[in-house]
Amino acid sequence: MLTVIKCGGGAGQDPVHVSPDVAALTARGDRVLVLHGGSASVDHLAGRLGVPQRRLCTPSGTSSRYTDPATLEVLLLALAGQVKPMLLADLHRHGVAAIGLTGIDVGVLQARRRSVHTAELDGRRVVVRDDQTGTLTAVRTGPLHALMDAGLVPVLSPPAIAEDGLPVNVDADRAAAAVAVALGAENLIFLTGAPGLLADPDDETTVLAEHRLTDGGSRIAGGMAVKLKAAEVALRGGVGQVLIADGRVQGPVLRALGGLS
Amino acid sequence: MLTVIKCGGGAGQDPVHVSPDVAALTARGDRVLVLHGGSASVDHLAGRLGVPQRRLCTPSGTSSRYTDPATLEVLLLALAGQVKPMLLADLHRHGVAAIGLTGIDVGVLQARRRSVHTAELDGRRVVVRDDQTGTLTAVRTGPLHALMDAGLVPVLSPPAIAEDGLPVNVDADRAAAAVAVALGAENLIFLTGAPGLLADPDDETTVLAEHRLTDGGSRIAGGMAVKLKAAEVALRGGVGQVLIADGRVQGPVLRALGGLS
Amino acid sequence: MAMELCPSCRGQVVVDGSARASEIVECPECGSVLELVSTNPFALALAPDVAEDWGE
Amino acid sequence: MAMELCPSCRGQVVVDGSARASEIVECPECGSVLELVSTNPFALALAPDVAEDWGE
Ligand SMILES: [Zn+2]
Ligand SMILES: [Zn+2]
Repeated sequence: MLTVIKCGGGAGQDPVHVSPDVAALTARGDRVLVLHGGSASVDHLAGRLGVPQRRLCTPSGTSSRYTDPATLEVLLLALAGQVKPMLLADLHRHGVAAIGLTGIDVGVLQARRRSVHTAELDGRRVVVRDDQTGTLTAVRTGPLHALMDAGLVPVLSPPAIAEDGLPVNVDADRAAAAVAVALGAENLIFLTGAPGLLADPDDETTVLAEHRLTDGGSRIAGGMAVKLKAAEVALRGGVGQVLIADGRVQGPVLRALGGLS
Repeated sequence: MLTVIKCGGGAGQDPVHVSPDVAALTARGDRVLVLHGGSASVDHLAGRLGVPQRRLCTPSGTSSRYTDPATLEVLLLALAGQVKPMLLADLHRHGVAAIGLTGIDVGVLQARRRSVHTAELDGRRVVVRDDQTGTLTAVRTGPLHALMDAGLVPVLSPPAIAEDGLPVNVDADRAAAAVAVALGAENLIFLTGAPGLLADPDDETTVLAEHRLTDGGSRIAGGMAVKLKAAEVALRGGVGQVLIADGRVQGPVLRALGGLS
Repeated sequence: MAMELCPSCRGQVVVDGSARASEIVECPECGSVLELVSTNPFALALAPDVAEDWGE
Repeated sequence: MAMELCPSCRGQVVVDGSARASEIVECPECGSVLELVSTNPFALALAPDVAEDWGE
């Protein structure tokens, strides 16, 4: 039984809540891989370093972090040098043998570098040449299996590595889905800063009991739309179940899985 | 054949020079573990973040980085989020399957947290209560062997993890020696920013052909004295040979080893 | 505000004075998609033929 | 500059006005090693019994 847990990223969401659950799952012999983001840490560190954070928008309304070279540097600092060590130390305190990786380690997350494109930046349509972003093309499963065979819990995060051998940012939700598919995971759990999938993102009482991937004209947008897309990719790729769950509670993983059963 | 390479740290020394050598050694079936520091990156990032860097001195003249909590945060950012990813990406470009760790990962470097002590800080004798520093007490070799068994090159650095489960800074040279001893390495190579062991640290023409560990009253001080102490520990611990070599040249490791033989 | 020549049709293109390098402007005469490759002095070039969307 | 009482012998201890918290001062009368635990107001306490050296 392999469970991929996507956590971290949203403000107000403490990624270390996952440690007791990871300890419980591994204690019963399950395999676990944690994939984390850390947008709030990136934003905070960017502020301290005076690196402005901007978003690239498309006419269709989606937006993504404008990962210029200075932002990529901050992203690596925050994810690999701050979020991940905190998570690893917490897992260690809970007795979990965890090992941290970004997509650069052993080239685990391989991406195609995004080519020159146009987008809306600060309300103006511009040619973007220096966006250090990519689309995942492959997950190297061999090293991940080897780590798990050795009883270790991989703690993975962006960036990925591009065909030119340089790091590029990739979406962490999509990466979680790609990793879950590549490893043939039974469970993929997205821990979010919301109680579940909301019909109205501003109203936490509107949790949807059911959402069909084929539902057209959905009001669901932003980060949750990306999670839904990633969930769809994972399900179509053979992942047993995908759960989108509240990451702000104690024991969020076991709760989503319905207990240790 | 296992070779532990200690690199990085000194300004003017590019740690990525090691990649072709690591590739050559692993291509012939050798095992390699890289242990890196990164003082220059720590200092530079501390400057950008406005975190003052100070040194603690003892009456005997040794000094160490005053790792207050803000500095420990910078140290993690710089080593895990900057030096290590650059090194890993460069190794990847050279075809080396490298995986990065700090001592926090799998609790690989275990340390005893330094207790309250007195030292000289900014010329004044003070009680130091918040120094996030430790002394290595154990190296967990199991995970390191497992990684190397899987064909991976571990790229390790401080910090270590203390008995309270929180990170503490440790000296990278001493850590390299401890790791080499624990793993039973044949070779331990310290790459430095000097052509070798100098009788006069300010004169690069004074390379010593021989230095006896029992030599008393040595003029050798500072970082090189720590390296010599670490070398002694390694040799007494059974490491086949310890080489202190110029890390600023092309192919520094193979050069120190006298070629691939 | 500046008047520049379209590199394609030599028609007049108005460039907003606050425009920044890499900004896209369209030629009102021939419809060419142009990039403001420099703001000092103002210089227009045909924009690279690139996708607008993330391609997902 | 401030005159403080030694917490051990009640003798007079001179504390430099530029001294900072956690600084070590010695009582000239009884030789006790004291720590300036506060600078506003100045307050002395017996220093913890700690090692000076790195213990290597
Ligand atoms: Zn035109
Ligand atoms: Zn006294």
